[in-house]
Amino acid sequence: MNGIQHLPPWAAVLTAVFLLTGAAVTLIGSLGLLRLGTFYERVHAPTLGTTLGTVFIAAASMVYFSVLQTRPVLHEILIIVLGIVTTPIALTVLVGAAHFRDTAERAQLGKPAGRVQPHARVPGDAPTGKAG
Amino acid sequence: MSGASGLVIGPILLPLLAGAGMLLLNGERHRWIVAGLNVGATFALVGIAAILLEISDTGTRDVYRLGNWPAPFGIVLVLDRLSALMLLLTNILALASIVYSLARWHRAGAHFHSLFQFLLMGLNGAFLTGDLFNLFVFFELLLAASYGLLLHGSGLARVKAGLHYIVVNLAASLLFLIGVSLIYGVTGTLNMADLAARVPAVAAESRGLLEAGAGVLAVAFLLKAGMWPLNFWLPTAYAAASPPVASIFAILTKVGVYIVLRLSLLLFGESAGASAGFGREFLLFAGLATILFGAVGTLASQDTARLGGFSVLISSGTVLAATGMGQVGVTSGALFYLVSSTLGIGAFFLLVELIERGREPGADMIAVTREAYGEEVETDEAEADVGIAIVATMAWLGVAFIGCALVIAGLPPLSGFIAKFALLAAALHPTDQPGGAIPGSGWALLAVLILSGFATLVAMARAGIRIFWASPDRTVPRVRVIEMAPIIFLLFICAAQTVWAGPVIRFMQAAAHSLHAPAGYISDVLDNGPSSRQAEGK
Amino acid sequence: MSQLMLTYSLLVAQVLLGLAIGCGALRIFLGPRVQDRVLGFDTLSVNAMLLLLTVGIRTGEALYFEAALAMALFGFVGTAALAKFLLRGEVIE
Amino acid sequence: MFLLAVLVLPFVGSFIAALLPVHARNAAAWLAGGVALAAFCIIAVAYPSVTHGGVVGWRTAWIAELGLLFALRLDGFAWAFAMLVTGIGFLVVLYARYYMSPSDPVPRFFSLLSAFMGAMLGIVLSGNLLQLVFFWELTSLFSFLLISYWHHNSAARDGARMALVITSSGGLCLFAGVLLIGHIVGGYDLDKVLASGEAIRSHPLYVPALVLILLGALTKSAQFPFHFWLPHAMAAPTPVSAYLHSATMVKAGVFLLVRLWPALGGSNEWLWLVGSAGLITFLLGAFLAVFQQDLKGLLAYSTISHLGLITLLTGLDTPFGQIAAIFHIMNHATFKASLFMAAGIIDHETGTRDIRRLSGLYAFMPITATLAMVAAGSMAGVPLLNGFLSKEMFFAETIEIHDNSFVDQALPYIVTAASTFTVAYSLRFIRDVFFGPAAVGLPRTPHEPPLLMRLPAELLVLACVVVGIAPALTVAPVLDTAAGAVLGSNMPEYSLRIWHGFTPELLMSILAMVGGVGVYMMLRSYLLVNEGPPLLGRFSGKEVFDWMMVTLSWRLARWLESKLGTRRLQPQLRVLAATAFLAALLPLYWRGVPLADPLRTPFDLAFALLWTVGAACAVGAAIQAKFHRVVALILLGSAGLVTCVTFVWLSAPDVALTQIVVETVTTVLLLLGLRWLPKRIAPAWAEAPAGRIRWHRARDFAIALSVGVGLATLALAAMQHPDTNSISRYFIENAYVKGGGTNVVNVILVDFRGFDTMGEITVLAVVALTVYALLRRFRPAPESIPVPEQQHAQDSHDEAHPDRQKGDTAKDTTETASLMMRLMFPVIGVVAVFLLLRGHDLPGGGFVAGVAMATAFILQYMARGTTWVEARLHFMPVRWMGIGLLLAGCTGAAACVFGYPFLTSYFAYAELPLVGRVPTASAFLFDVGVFSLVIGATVLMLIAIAHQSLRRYAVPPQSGRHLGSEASKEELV
Amino acid sequence: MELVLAIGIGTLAASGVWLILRPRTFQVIIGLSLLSYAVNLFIVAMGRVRSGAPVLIAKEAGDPARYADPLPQALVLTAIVISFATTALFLVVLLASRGLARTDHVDGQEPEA
Amino acid sequence: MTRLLPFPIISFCLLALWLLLNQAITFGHILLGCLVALVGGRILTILELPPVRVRRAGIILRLLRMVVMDIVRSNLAVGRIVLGFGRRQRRSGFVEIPLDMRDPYGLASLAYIITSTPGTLWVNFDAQRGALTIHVLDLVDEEEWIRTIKDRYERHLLEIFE
Ligand code: NA
Ligand code: NA
Repeated sequence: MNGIQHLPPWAAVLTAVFLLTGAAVTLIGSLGLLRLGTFYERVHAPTLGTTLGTVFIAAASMVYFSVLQTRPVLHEILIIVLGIVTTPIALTVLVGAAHFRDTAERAQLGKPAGRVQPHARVPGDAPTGKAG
Repeated sequence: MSGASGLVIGPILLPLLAGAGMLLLNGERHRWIVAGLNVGATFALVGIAAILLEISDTGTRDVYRLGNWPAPFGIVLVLDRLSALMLLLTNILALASIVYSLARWHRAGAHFHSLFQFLLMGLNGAFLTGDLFNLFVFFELLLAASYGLLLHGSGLARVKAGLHYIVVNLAASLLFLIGVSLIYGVTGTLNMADLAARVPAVAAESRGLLEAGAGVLAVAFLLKAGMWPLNFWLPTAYAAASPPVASIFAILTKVGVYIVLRLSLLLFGESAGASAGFGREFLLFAGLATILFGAVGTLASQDTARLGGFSVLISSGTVLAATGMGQVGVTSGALFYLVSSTLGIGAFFLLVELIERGREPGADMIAVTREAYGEEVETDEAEADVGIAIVATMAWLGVAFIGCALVIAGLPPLSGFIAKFALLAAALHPTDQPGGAIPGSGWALLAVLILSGFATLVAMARAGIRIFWASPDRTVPRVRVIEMAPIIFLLFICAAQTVWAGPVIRFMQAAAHSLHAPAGYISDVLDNGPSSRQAEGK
Repeated sequence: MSQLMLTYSLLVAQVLLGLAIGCGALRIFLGPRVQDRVLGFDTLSVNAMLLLLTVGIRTGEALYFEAALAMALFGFVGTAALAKFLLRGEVIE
Repeated sequence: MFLLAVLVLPFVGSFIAALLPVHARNAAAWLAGGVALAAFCIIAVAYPSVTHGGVVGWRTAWIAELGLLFALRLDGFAWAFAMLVTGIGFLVVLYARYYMSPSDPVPRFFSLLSAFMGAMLGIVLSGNLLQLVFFWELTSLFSFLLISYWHHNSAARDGARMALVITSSGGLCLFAGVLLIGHIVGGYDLDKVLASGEAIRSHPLYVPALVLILLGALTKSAQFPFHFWLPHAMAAPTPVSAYLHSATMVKAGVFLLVRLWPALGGSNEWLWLVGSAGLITFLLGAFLAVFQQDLKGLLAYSTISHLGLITLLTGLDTPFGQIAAIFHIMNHATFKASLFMAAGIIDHETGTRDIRRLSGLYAFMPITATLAMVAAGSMAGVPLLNGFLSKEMFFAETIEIHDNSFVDQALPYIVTAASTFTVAYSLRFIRDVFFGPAAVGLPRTPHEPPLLMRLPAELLVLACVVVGIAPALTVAPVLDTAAGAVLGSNMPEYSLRIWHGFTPELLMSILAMVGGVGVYMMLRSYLLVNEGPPLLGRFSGKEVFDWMMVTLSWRLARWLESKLGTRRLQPQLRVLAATAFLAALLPLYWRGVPLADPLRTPFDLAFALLWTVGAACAVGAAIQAKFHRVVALILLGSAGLVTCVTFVWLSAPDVALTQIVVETVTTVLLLLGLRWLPKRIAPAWAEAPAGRIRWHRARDFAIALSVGVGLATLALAAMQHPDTNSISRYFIENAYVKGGGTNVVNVILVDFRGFDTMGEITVLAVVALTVYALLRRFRPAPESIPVPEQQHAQDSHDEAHPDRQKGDTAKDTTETASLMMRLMFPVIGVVAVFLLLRGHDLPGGGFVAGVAMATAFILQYMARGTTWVEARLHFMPVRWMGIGLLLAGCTGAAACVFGYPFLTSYFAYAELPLVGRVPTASAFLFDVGVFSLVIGATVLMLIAIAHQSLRRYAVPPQSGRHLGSEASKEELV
Repeated sequence: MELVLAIGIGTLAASGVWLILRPRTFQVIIGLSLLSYAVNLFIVAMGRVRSGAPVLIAKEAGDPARYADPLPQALVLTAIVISFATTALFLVVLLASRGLARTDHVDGQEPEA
Repeated sequence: MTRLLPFPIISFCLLALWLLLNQAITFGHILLGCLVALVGGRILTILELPPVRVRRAGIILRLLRMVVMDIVRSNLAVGRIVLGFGRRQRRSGFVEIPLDMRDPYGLASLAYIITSTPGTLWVNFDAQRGALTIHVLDLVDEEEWIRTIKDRYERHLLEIFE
């Protein structure tokens, strides 16, 4: 069904290498999401996927389809660019939000009598009652 | 395509364009233009439906091939007696509701008129379409519009009832999808006629899947038809809806009933091979149970509007049970009954608010509006001078109440009695031979209908006495001609149905005969003729 | 031979990406804070987008590109909305 | 034809009377009286044609398809009855003209009375049984309205309701019985039915049919055990009682018995059922009548008793019995109507009907007293009055041997005893009211009523006397005609003479007379103090009825409703899920599940991994949705992403694309909603017995699991189902050739099945309008009205620092992102246009493009907030929706103009200068319509929610440009 | 693959059904969304699993059996749109209910006892 | 020119986007692309985007090359950390960097760069004080990070945009 059998060996190898590298980089990034200790550290890890991971897999796709269709297939560049352009939009706000929540909570904890106001929490942040 | 055939799209296209056109007008500033558009469009729809009824009565089915694609590939609209009948019924009821709403209700919320037209589009489409998935779309359309209209006027009661109504119907819609897609998976078609042609040939090992699909589909329809035990949402929702909306809702359950009637006879009729008669006994029992539940509910109702809701159940249950009997005569009686009870219940819902109006000074709508939306009271201020309050209000209301009660309870002189007669005479009389044995189903239907008639009578008498007589200090409500006229109009149709019962029954019998002999339907739909998709630009 | 290698590489790559998606999901489950879960969701969506690209290669069908593009283009909107919600308590002020 | 006139006349009169002004007393009376008199005269004139078995008929088609004609039929029996109905009707109208108070809405009274007369005539003249039932129920209805004429009186309401419920349900039974008869006979035509007596009696359905018809007849005629409604109906105005409860409505039951006797009589069942009902009623009524203290109550029980007598006569199942019954029907009508009128006059003139308070009225109203005494004499069976004649016939008939059973042997003794009571109450009526010392303390000083008010009673009493003295000259031919019509060739020999010699029946009459005087003397002292009969104690039918009404029709009904139904949502959904499960399971159970090799396509590890995640997310969402809403939302989104990827895996790129954009918008939507859902706090009832909750959860879990397994099984079985000859083949073959596009899915959407899409976008429009309308009335939970905690905290943080301004914190965090988001607007826009333009040939289309574009708008709102955006972008969602719908609709309708069906597409390749060959399909215009609508609808829905943040709740309206304010109804932006 | 997909559909459906049987409105909306995923997948599955089948038709369609069944896909697209719309509607209704009834119980009132 | 084409660079990017999406450089598509780009630019003025002033376009390429190198390097570094090949105790933390740059596009570009580079994270920019807070995964020396950001990125960005 697919076109792999029509692919010249060099292109197949190149595609395979790009693919595996990209997938591996992405997996490492995602592993970092699990292995790193704090939220701020964890935010760094998935960037691997959005940058190099995407680049490699998009490249694999470009090589593969360009060879297959015998014309330059470049629109995967868009995925790379859009990925890089959009990720910061979400992450800056997310990190900002986390940062503020942390500072606010630290400020609250610093107050006497330990009256922890849950004001910086959002619904779903922590259990507030029994499930039912 | 002859001119007459082209008219079949009218009941769908006209409300679409009317509804869309209203969106271009500013709802507040052009309210009366929008209202006029609504009335005009609906009036035209009644006219179109009447013409279509006339056409359908020639006995040939009008098959409208949308996009000029041949059946079963494209979507078709099929006009036969049954669909034409439902169209006329729907639009007559709609006209009454709209005229009624002009007195005050159309101002209780935004976009009432366009929602109403879209509801009509959904209803008309559901009655006309010959395609299972297209039916889903029209079902969703009419449901979506009904959600909107049910919530029209807002307020706690409506929102609570609306929430249940929406959740239950959403769940049923999912079942609809599962059923349709499963049937498609097994048979490879969506066209009802094609499906009917394919059902007998379905392989034995696939028949379980096919019937499972049909079963799931039936649950979806039966929920909408208000079958017990899937109908608990209905009385509350109908009672909560504003009167014009509840009135048009009287036809909503009939969509489910219509589809069950249509599909059970088309797909699982006598010629359906191993699946013939699938689910018929179940329908009978469920229908009877629904009637009984409705009867219990009418007795247990304190609230007049709820009483109307339970009457809807009795009406649905009766037609379902009749469908389950699978006899031509019973079906024709059921159709007569369907028309009569729908009109009666529609009129009743319109009436409920008028008679309750005098009992609770400051109708609930205003209170609800204030409560719900402190700052934007947008109704009722300037409307006292609109229309003329009618004289002898209580007498009119009383007569109308009695009329509705008689139709719903199936007592003379209005059409309810003839309807029950037509139903029962056929149910007791399965063969042409006089004096033969009466089937158990006939006895059951007889007993249950007599019982439900009794229950309705008791409940209506109780309600009527409570409303009209038991509170001497009630104020006489301000009722306007445009509120009273639609009710009288609907009851007048019921009376006419009694007087001209003969021709009406003849029509119903013809409709029932063709329903019970689906071969004609199948061949009419699948015979694409020479012209299909011949002449498009290339 | 090289084709076979590519076929297997595709399978392996997809499994790796599948695992990566699993990592994202695991972070959603583990939390502990909502921001962690949002982050996991964001990762999951990027990884899913990459998986889509590999499906395209595997089937030789260039048409899945649009789906991947849409994920790349719209994936952030959900995350951004969640982040905004965390920050301000409402998405649109 | 004149029959139709007779039937229609009262209804026309009724209708006109209803339209008369409230105080048009005389006009209404004239009208009603004129109508009655006219009908009377028409019928009287028709006499010659009904003698000697003559029958006048008139029929017209009604429901020919069901073997039903509208048939009117006048024979001797019907003639006699119609004469009674119209004649007494006229007299009652005359009487009522004086009886009714001017302050009552009299036209309504006469309107109802005329309508009742019409209905009664309908029963009498019906030529088929179904039509008879039709009018039968009408008499119940009008009697209800007449009894409750003084509806401010609760006794009237209760009495009316009781009468309605009992007689109407009897009518329903009659209806059922008639249906059975129709089934047996094969038609409802009266002639046919009467001719089929043999067939009916030998049919297995005879007994049920008989029982049902008797239920109708006996309830209407107030026969035991349904007799109790009649005394309570006495709350009606006296003219109503005089008419309905003596001459007409209650007679309908016995009319029916006599009418159908040829068809149904002549069997043991008839003898026993009808005979015993009649006998018991006769006895019981007479006994109870003695103990009534209300004049009308006495008359009511007397009526019950006399109706019992008539029923007994028909029940004795002989031709002679029928003749006697007919005769007594006539006689009873005359004397009882006049007695009611007398009672009414007394009530009218004295202000009371209590026998204990009334006394010595003879001195005040001698003429009325005389009239009443004569009529009461007739009632008691005093010789030379008509009552005596029919009673003699009755006694004679009871002596006849019928079946030699014990009851039959005892019958003469029993009826003599009952007649003793008849004499006693008649005597009491006369003695206690008209004689004795003059009454003191009456509400009004009594005097004779106006002449015309007395006239009806005078005429009736005259009839009693004339018939009583000279029966052969007066009533004999009429009776002969009437009886002949019923009995046909079956007429026995009988003679109407006052003196038959010393016969056993004369002895019985004498015994009854003497005994009656004795009983009256004995009971006098008892009656002065006691209310109600001694033996039956406080037992009353009304109490039983009320108990049944309350218990069966109210308490039981409510209990059943709560058991068989629910108003809660969860049980409903549980039932729905279970029903759906069973609906799919049972066919599969019966027919077998076609599960073959589960691995038709090879196992795919990545796909399995993907679905491990997907399933985990779904389950996670299920667990978290209660208290961790955001988490559940995230998990839901993740499950959605997995679904998207799966669509790609299943070769459905269009679906995946759509799912992705919809997914995004849904997430934003739900988050917008979360703003207005206050935090969930575990309520106190969570501490409720854990056992019950655990059981509920276990049950729900079982249902959920069943449905899940069931759906999975269905899916698996269907996926392995061999390929069918699907209609898709046609789409694939013709998408390009005839549809002009290479993307089959899109060609299906906009062309093959464009009608679906048309409907679908309308759904979207409808929902958007609904959301908008509902949110205009939105009132948030009080807890969520203040600004969110985060904003509050950030603002107070800014205010706490002198170098910061309010809003700085938020601005710092979002400023850069906001710039980027605004930059994304044209980017997304370009992609949207791209998706729109290429849809027909490649994945994409109007819907995806529309949602994408809407996302761009929403992003701007997220970046800068509502106020800012709406000051700059003037976007009118409702108008976009309208334009989109119109465009799509008109594109489709354009085909109609060219004579093709709706939505017939047109496509061609246009040569554009410089650009080259461009495919132009009308389907594209349709897609543009979709695009426009989807943008409008999506933006409208989301922004309508967002706008809630701007509204100030519970404070005076703001003049700002927010949703719902006058300034921006349409312009959301 | 069929088995995996079927299990996936089953899990989505089971979670969805569990949620719509819960008493809180938000649970119900999440449940309905999960159910609609399940149903959408189910519909596509009715076209049989054809991984990697061509999507577009060439000018000469050739053997139709090569293609993934386009009809269920078209149906799903309609279904997605409709379920999106109804989700939005239900959300607003649940918000309105929460506001008016002061509780997020599906019945608009906390159960007694 | 500015009225017709207020954001030439962005419009050019949109045209490129259009052509890439359509994978075709036909005259028709260029025409359509130009139209789309013009409309896009027009919308940005409505959205009140500040004007883009690019002084020295040449530096863009140099910066881009540098950023790509940094991203690749950081990818490797972070990958090592994740996989546990870290040679020593790693410390992560916040660094506050005083910035001179105020141009919104410059700041946005910096945000893109910092966020896209694994190992650094844009946390907050205090516009009042001109202080940028970033989070660094492997924080050896704060001063070095401040220098890196200011010298490698801010300087170039300042040259480009101000
Ligand atoms: Na005897
Ligand atoms: Na007395």
